[in-house]
Amino acid sequence: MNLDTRTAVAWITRAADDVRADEARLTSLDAAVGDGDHGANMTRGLAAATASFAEKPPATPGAVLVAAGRSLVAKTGGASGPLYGTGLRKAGKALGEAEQAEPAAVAEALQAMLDGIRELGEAAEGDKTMIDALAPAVAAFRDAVDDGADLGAAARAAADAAEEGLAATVPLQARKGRASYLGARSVGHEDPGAASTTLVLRALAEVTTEDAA
Amino acid sequence: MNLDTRTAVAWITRAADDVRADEARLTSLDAAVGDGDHGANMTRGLAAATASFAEKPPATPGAVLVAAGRSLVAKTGGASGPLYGTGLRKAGKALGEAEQAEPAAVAEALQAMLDGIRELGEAAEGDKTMIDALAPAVAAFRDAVDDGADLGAAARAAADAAEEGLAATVPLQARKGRASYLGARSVGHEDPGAASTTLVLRALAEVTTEDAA
Amino acid sequence: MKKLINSPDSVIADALRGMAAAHPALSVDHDTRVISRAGGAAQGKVGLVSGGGSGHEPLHGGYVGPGMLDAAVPGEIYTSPVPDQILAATKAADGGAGVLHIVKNYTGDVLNFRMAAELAEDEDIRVSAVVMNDDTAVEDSTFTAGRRGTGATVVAEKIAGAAAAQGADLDAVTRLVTEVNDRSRSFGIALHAGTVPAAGTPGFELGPDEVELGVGIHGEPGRERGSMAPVRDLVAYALEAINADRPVGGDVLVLLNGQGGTPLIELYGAYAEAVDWLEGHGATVTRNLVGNYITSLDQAGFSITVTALDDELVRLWDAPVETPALRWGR
Amino acid sequence: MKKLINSPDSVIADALRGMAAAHPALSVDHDTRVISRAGGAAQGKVGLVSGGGSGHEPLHGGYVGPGMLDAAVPGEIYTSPVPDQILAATKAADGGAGVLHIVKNYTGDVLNFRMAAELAEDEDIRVSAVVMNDDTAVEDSTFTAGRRGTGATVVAEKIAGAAAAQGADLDAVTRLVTEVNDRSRSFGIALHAGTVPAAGTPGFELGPDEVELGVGIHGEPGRERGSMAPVRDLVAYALEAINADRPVGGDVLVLLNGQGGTPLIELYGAYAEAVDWLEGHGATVTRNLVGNYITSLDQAGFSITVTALDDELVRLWDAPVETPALRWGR
Ligand SMILES: Nc1ncnc2c1ncn2[C@@H]1O[C@H](COP(=O)(O)OP(=O)(O)O)[C@@H](O)[C@H]1O
Ligand SMILES: Nc1ncnc2c1ncn2[C@@H]1O[C@H](COP(=O)(O)OP(=O)(O)O)[C@@H](O)[C@H]1O
Ligand SMILES: [Mg+2]
Ligand SMILES: [Mg+2]
Ligand SMILES: [Mg+2]
Ligand SMILES: [Mg+2]
Repeated sequence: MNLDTRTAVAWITRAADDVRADEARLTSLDAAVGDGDHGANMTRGLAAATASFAEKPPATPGAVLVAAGRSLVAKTGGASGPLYGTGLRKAGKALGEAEQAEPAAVAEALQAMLDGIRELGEAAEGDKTMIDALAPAVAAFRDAVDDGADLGAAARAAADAAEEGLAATVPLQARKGRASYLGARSVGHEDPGAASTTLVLRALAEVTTEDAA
Repeated sequence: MNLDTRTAVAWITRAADDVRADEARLTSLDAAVGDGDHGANMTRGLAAATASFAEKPPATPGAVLVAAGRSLVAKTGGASGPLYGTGLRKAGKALGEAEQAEPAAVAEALQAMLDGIRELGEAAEGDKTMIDALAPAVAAFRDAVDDGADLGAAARAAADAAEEGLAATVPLQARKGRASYLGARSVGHEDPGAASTTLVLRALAEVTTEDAA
Repeated sequence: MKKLINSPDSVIADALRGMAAAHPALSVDHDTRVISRAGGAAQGKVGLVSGGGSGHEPLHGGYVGPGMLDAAVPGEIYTSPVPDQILAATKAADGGAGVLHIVKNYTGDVLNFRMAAELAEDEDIRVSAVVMNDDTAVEDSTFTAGRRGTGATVVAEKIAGAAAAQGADLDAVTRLVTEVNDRSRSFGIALHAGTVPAAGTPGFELGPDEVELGVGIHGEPGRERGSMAPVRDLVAYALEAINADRPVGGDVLVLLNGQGGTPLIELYGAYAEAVDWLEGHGATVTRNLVGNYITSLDQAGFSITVTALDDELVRLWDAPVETPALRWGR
Repeated sequence: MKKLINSPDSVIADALRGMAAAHPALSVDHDTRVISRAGGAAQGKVGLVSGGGSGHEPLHGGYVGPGMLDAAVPGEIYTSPVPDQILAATKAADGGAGVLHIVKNYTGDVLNFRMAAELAEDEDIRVSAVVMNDDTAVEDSTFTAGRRGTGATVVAEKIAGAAAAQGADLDAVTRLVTEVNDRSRSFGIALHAGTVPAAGTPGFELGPDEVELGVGIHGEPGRERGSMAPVRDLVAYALEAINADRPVGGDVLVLLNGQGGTPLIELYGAYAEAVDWLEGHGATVTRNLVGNYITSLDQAGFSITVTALDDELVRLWDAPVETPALRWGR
């Protein structure tokens, strides 16, 4: 299958639902190493994104992601708003005007998302941020597509890689974001942004798998 | 025996010691129905009184009580300072210049103390104040003296009556002082001022009993 | 409860050192414990003295300065100051035109200020006193020690300060303070008890769903325990109590006061509710203070004072004031 | 933890209603959430905008007014505001002479303000930005997100406000704020965690004998846990950290700031200790603020900011200011 408008809307909507359902965990992760608002931020931003789809239905999957990105910038606040928002906007721009995006195009869009977040936030892998879930996820997605996987299989590979990346943030010392103020005290905790990234990618895997079924 | 200067000093000193030893209870009683400072107030005031004796040794028992009263006014603060302070001053004035006070004179002094506190605070028996310990104590002292008791016996009778009076404050609703703000909620608690009065009178009983022994 | 102190015994002394260091316009007598104006009493002006237990800062020391108090008398935490202290403050405030004592209605405050006034009269200083009893929570009857003095004390100190600065004589200033008292009603609600340094633990226990309705400024209980509720309902309860005692209407001043442990963002939310309620009951809030003005250490909660205004009171409220805690005008 | 709110979701909206009602000199846009001056931007004057998460009141809305900010941008509790908000504030502050953004160094604040500045430039408003990073608790290195912006933000807003009011151009105001940042160091210590309304329980756990050394203004941890100690020792710890980073000397301004849950009487005691320590280390405290100026909801604790003064900064500090939270001068 390809990523069409409906599936893109379903993705963001599912991500909003999954994040809201898991908001307390994101809050708790961010309370341990930050200021405790990551759960509320992501819930608010993704809710705004889904609301925008209803208000002004996007015509293409690219437009869906651009609209989602704009909503996240406009409504989330904090560090995660500009980062996720810019990332999704760039992913949407990369999809162009096509009404459907093949897995390879989706891979490029995810790459654009990763590049956008890295450029804006200047974090590298190992800095204990969302990048530590997103970068392996994007690499896994690309590899799966190169191996001929369909959209659902590539998305599942990405979600699995993100979960591994999230787990791998535990022993890291944060070098970016609020957790970096703690220095060595940030070791032993999952990064909140990596946790929300994992939820977002799992949502993509869910909707593309269900869709295909 | 009579109340001489040494015994008067011993009384106030013992009262200071006993109050300090029981400060936490006075604090706790005042926390329940007031602002929690009665223990600290009485400790501070009585300590000032004993310090004044060392600085400027009084020459007569009357002077002892007048000096104690002045210290209590000058150092205690709160409601109890002016009330106890005025009471002791009037008691001291009633003892005049005598170097010794016979039990009957001590009874008059205690009556003057009671009258002074009642006049200043305008509380009556049953209002749930120090008066509810002091009035029965003074009555018991007078009765004992009329029955020919010596100083120690009269003081013990007064202390016992004070303790009964203290217990009798428990079911009362406060009509004076800070506890009166609670209305019916003041019922079921001992009055802090009655508790400190009981300690002060027990101290008199102790020093006059030990002295005689 | 951890407190930012050296020891319970040194809290007042340390705070006085800090006030003296922070405010060159104040003169602090650390031995007697009096806070007065560095320039001394203004000759020919009525002197204004207030005081009470410490723990209510900025009340009263933070209100010493042009347009408000001449001297403030801080007792021990929650404990009335002693006559000698109040006498010293009275002398420091004395400009030869008499001195007004603004006294909050608590037995200890009343007795100690009265004894001090007698001592001052012995020294030929004419002293007048007004006892503030604006708190509506406690019934004013012969079966209680009377209504307590709370938030209206701040208003009274400002009004009196302006009047005295403008040359009003002792009787006129006394009359104005009495008027403020008559025109004001207050009510407080605590969400969490504060902790007195000497005690080390909170002064009373409030359950997770309990509030103390009509709490006093020394953390003493008030009318009754109540259930926790949204701020609009708590504010409504307080204003209903005030309104039942002295109906609101016309132009009013509102003091939406923090008891110490409630953040300013919450106080503003409470103020919004207070304005809505009052305007719905025919009053117009034309002047206000929102913040920590008469506190109870770290107690969480708020109190509302509503003062019925007239043109004279508004002019006096607007008059310039230059103190650590209130500053406006030219 | 009981909070004086209607619901966690309405806290900001309610507080903005209250601020609008309390301060006629402010204009509050409740939809976009911008606090600006009721009279609008002064034409020809450099506009000053600051903002950040809510929960630090009076920062920043309480600093809007003549001699200080033109507009403030309140985000959700402890959450950076969004670019559209900041853009609206920038427009409200724009008097045609450029706008300075005073930004506290947190990733979210920096990114959102930067995005807003780009949007403003697209609309031909010249925007300059200074990122405040005065907090000495966190190491400033490539291995962290950098030092945090804390108490010096208050000082910077005052200095910038005075300079702008006196006609300084955008480059000059930017230079001054950068100077304030360079000349200031801060350090905070928490005794008790605060509670964010959405969470309902304290943000972190401190044992009965623990303090958080170098705590952040959003309640985020800092340098390390430490042992509770008398205030003179806690103040000394903070000042030693500041001094080690930027040695103190000469005339200084001290902000002895309450984090929200610490009573004013304790803040004054802490200030006394700060003055003693600084004077023992060759500095003279010639200006100060003692009180709640940059808070963290109901967190108990204090922070110290020390700013090295020169004549220009003193003159700008003393210049008149007329805002809800700071008022002096003529
Ligand atoms: N420079 C950065 N680059 C990438 N991700 C970052 C960066 N800074 C922070 N983050 C991510 O943002 C998350 C925190 O988001 P959030 O709590 O919403 O914002 P804030 O830290 O402003 O409160 C972190 O867990 C981290 O994953
Ligand atoms: N009008 C009064 N007459 C007699 N005793 C009083 C009166 N008011 C208060 N008291 C006594 O004072 C006690 C409280 O003293 P204290 O706590 O030291 O003062 P405060 O109430 O000012 O804090 C009460 O328990 C009561 O016995
Ligand atoms: Mg966060
Ligand atoms: Mg008491
Ligand atoms: Mg008391
Ligand atoms: Mg945040």
